[in-house]
Amino acid sequence: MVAERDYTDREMMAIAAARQIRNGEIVFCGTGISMLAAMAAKKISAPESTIFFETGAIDSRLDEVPLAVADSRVMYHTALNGGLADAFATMQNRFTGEQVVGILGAAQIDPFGNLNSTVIGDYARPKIRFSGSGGACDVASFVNRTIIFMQHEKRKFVNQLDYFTSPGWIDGPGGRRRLGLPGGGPAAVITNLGIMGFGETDRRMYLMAFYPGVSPEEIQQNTGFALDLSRARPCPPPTPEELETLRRHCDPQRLILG
Amino acid sequence: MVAERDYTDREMMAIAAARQIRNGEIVFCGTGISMLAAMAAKKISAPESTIFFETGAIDSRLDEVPLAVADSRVMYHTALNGGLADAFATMQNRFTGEQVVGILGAAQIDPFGNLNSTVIGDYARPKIRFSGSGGACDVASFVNRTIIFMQHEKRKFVNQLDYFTSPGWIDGPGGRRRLGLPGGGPAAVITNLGIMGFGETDRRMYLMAFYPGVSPEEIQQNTGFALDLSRARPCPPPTPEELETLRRHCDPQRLILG
Amino acid sequence: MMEKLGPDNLATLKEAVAMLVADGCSLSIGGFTINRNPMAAVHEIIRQKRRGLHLYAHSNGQGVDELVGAGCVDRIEIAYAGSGRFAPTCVRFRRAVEQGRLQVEDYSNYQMTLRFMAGAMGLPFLPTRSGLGTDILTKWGFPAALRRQDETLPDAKVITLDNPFGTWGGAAKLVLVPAINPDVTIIHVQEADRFGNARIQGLTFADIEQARAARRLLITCERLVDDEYLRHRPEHNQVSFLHTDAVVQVPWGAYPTACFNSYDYDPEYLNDYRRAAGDDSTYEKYLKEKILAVRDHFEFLAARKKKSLARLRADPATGYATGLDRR
Amino acid sequence: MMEKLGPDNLATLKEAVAMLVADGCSLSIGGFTINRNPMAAVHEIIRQKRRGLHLYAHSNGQGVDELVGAGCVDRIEIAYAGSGRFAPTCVRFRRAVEQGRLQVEDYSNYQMTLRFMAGAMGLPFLPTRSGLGTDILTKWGFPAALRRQDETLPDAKVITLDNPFGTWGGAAKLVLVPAINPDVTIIHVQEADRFGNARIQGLTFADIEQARAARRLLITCERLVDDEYLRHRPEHNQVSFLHTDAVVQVPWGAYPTACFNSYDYDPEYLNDYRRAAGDDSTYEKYLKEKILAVRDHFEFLAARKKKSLARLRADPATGYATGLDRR
Repeated sequence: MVAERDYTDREMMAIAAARQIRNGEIVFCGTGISMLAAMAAKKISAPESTIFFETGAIDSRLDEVPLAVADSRVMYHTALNGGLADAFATMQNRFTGEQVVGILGAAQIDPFGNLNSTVIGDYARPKIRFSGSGGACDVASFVNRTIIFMQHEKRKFVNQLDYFTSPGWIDGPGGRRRLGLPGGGPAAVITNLGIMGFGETDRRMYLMAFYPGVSPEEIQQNTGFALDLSRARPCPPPTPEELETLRRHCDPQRLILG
Repeated sequence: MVAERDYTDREMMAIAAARQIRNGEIVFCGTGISMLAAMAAKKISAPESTIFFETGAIDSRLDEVPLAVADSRVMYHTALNGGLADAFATMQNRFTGEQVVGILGAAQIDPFGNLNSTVIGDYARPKIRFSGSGGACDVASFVNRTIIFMQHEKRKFVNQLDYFTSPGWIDGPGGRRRLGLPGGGPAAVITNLGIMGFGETDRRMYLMAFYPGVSPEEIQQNTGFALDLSRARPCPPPTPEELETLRRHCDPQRLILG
Repeated sequence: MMEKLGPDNLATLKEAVAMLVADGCSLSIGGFTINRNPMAAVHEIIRQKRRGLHLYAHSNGQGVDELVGAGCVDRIEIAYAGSGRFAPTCVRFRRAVEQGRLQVEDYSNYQMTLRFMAGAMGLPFLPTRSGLGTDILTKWGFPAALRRQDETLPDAKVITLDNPFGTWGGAAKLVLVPAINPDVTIIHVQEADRFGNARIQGLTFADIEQARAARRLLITCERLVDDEYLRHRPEHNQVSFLHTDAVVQVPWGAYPTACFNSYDYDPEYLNDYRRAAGDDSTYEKYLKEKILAVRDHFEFLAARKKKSLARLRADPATGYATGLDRR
Repeated sequence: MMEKLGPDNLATLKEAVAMLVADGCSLSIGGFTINRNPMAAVHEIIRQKRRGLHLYAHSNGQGVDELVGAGCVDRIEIAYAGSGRFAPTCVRFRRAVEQGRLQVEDYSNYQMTLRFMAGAMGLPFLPTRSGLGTDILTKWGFPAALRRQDETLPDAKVITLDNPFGTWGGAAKLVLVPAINPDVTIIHVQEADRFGNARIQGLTFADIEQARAARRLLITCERLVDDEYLRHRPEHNQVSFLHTDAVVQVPWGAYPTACFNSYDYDPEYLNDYRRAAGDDSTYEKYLKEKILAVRDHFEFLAARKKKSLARLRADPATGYATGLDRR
C-alpha cells in the first residue's frame, strides 16, 4: 500500500538522517548512506557541521562521495589529515567528544539500540560473518549521540543480539554509566520504513515517525519486538530542495543511492 | 701535582666520553658537554652513530653546537622532527631502545650509579633546588647503556642520595629487574678526574681510568665512598686530532668548552 | 645512517619478502580498506606461498582479503574486514571464517590502533574506554587455554580495570588492550629514501604505529627520493631509518588500492575481484591467472590495459582521479 | 567551522588572556626551554596580574620562570625547570622553591608528556616504565591529604601496577601517571588561520598533546594565514579548529625564546635575564621596567634595539640565525 513516490527508500533515509544532524555538530561518518546524510545536512540545514572520519580526516571537502572512509576523497582539503589514533582520541576526548554525533549501521539491533555487526549464529562457528566492528564499537562507546541506519526487517530488529558489537543504551536507564561508558546512546534509528527514537525514561526503542505510505502497524510487523506506536507521527516526505541537493550535489553518479 | 697540559678538564671529559660511544649507537644527548661528546664521536670514531634528542629530533646535523635540547639547531636537517612523545617512545621501544646510549649529568651519584638532579636537603623544603629530572629519569629507566658526566667532588659522590631522580644499577645485580626496569644501567661515569666503571658482578662503581696528572688516590679523596682502585689504568690524553676536531669543528665559539 | 636498500628494483622486493616474511611469522600491513595497502608486497607474499601467517589488521581491507584468500593466513586479529562499497564484508575472509579455516580474534579499530601504539611505545598494553559491556571483551576467538600455551599470544584478549585514580578523568572502568609487536610490518608510502626515512601524504591511518611497533619493517614506496629532500622538511616525515629494515621502490605499489596524490583505486578491478571472490572456482582462476602467473608487480601491471591505469592517475589539485567513473 | 578570532591585533591578545586565563585556573604553555614559549601571552598574563595559577609544565623553561617570578603561580607540576646553558636551573623558580613560596610536584618529561596525552585521549591515565624505584614515585609534593580534599588533584601522584598481562610486552610493572586536562593551554606556532587550524614547523615538543588536552586553547601565531593555504597540505597541520578557542597573530610572539624558521633566541636578553633574576631587587626592576611598564608585546619589542632583533632573524637555509654570537 505504498503510494506513488518520486523518491527512493534510500533517498528518504538519507534525508531523514540529514534532518537529525544539528548545526555545529561534528559528524562521524561511516561508509555509504551515512556519508550522504552528512553531506546533505551540511549543504541544507547544518552548514557549520564538521564531517569527520575515523581514518583521521577532519572537515573533509567532499566534492565527490567517498566509497570508503579511507577513500582519497576524504583527504582532500581537510583542516587536518591525521590517523586513526587522532580520530578516536578526538571522540574519546572529554571536550570534543561530546560535540560528536556518530552515524552507524549494523546487521542487528535490540530494543535498547545495542548493535551487532560481527556475526549471525554462534561466534565460534558463525552462520554469517560480517565485517566486524571497525570503528563502530569505539564511536558507540565514546560519543554523546548516535544515529543508526538499519534495513527494517524482523530478523534484524531482535530481542537478543547474536553478538554484541557496539553499545547503545545497554539495558535501559543508567546502563551505560553502570558499565563505565561515557556519553549518551542512540538518538534515532532510521530505516527504510520510518524513524525510531528511545524513550527518555526507559531508553527503549519506540516509533517516532513513519514515512509516507508506511503505516505504524507495518513497521511493528517488521520489528522483532514490541514498539510503542503511540507517539508516532508521519514523517514529511523529502522536499524538492532536499532531493535536488542530494541528487545533484551529493551523489550525481548514484554510487550510494543506487 | 697536575702536569702542564695543553687541554682543559672539559676537553678531556668531552673526549673521554666520545671514546665511549660505539659506532652505530643512537646517542641520546642532554645539554652541554654531552652534546660535544656526541658531536666529537660522530666526527672521529663513530660516524654511523645517530644523535638524538628527547625533544623529538632524530639524527640532527649539528653545524653549530646547540645550547639546549630544544635549540633550533637540533631541528635542522634531521631525519625526522617529532615531539617528546615520539622521542621517549623510541627509547622505551623494545627494538630501538636497546640501541640507545644515554648521556646524563646529575648533582649527586651513589655507588650504583643512581642519580639525583632534583634537590639537596629535604624534598619538602630543599636547601638547593635543581632543575629536576627532565628526561633523565626516562632515559635512565629505558635505555640499555648510559654514560654519566659529573664534577668529581666528595659531596656529589655520596652513599645516600638526597633525592633519587634517575635509576642506575639500583642496589646491585638484579636490582633493575627486581623493580621491573628494562635495559642495562650506567656503563661509565666521566668526571674531571677520571673514568669510573661498574663491576660486572657487583655493579658497584670502581675506578677504571685516571687522567694524566691525576692519581687514583686523589680520585678516592674526592669520592664520598670507597672506590676499588685496583683495576685503574691511566687514561691517554686527548690526541691532537681529537682536540682539533673538538675545538675547530664542534665548539669554535667555546660556548660549552668555556 | 646506513643504507637499507639493495638495487631499487622489483628483484629487491622478492628478496626483501623472502628475507623478512617467514612461514608462521606475525605480520601487519599498512593502509585502510581500499587505500595504500602494500599490494605489490602482498602479491609477492602470495607468490612466495607463505603459509601459517598470523595477521594483525585493523581495517586493512583488500590486502587482508587477498592474503586470506590465497591461504597464507591461519590466524587473524582484526577490527573490520571490508572494502567499503566494493565489498561491505571482504568476500574471501567471510568464506574462510564461515568454513572454519581461519581463527579470528575481533577487536575494534581503536583497540587495534592502541595495540600497535602500545607496541611502538614499548608498553604491554594501553587503556581505552571502548567496548565496555560488549561481546568484544567477553567472546574470545583464541580460547584462554590456547593463550596460556602459546607464548606468541597474550594470556588475555583484554583485561578490564577499575580506574585506580577513582573518579579522576571521569572514567570508572578501563579496557586494557595488549600490545602488538609484529615480526614484520609492511607499509606503502609515497616517498622514501634509501636509508629508510619515509613520508606519507594524506591520511596516515595506523601506519606509523604499525611501523614503529614492528621487529622488522619493510617499506615500499612510489618514489625513492634523495635523503636531502626528505631532510629539508623533516617535520613532514613520519618514519625514520631507526625503524626500517628494507626499502623498495615500487611505482603503483598500492594498486589496485589508491595512493593519495599518486593514483586512485581501480573500481573495475575491485568490482571484478568481488565477483571472482564470490565463488571458489572463479577465485582460484583469479589467483592463478592474475597473481601467481605473473612474475612480479611490473608484469601484474602490464596485464592491465594502459588506458585503465592512466585514468586512475591522481589529479594534482585533489589527490584523486577527479570524475573517475566509479560504478 | 566558525571563526575563532577577533581583529588580529594585540588588543585581541589582551582580551583573549582576560577571557581565558582566570585567577586560580590551571594552565599549560607550549614550547621547551628556550624555544617557542608563548612569551607574548606569558607577559600579558603577568601584566594582567593573574594570581594563584596551577601550572602544568614539562621543560617549558623561560615562560615558566617568568610566570613563577612574577608571582602568578601557586602550584606547579613540572619535569624540568631550566633554560639550557642560559640557566641550568631556572633562577626565579629555584628561589621560589627554596623559599617555600611554590608548591611543586615533580615528574619526568615523558611522564608529563603522557599526562597531557592521556588528557588529550580522554583517559584518566597512561602507563610507562619510567621511574620505577625512584623518589619521583614515592616523594609527593602535594600530600595525600591535600589530594583527597582538593578535587582539582588526582588522589595519587602516580600508581604502580603489576602487568596484568603477566610477562607480555616484557614489562613486569608499570607506572600509571594521571591525566591532565588544563583549563587553558597556550601555544605559539608559526602559522594559523582565523578558524583555529595551526601548523608548527620544526619540533612540536608536547604542544600537540597540551593543545588537545585543554578545556580551552589559545593559539598565538607568527603569521595569520589563509585557511585555503593550510588546507592545501592538511597533513602538515597539527591542531584543528575543533580544539581551538582563540587565535591571535603576534609576530615575534615567542621572543626572547626562538621560533624555528622565524628567529633565534636572544642570547643577550636571556643572559641579562639570568643576571637580573639572581637578585630580588634587580629582578623587581626587570619585571617593572621590561614587562609591566610596557603596554603590550609591540612596545616590549620596540624597547629592544632594532639591530638586536634583526640579527636574530632565521637563516632560511637552517631555520636559525646562523653564526649568531651566542656568548
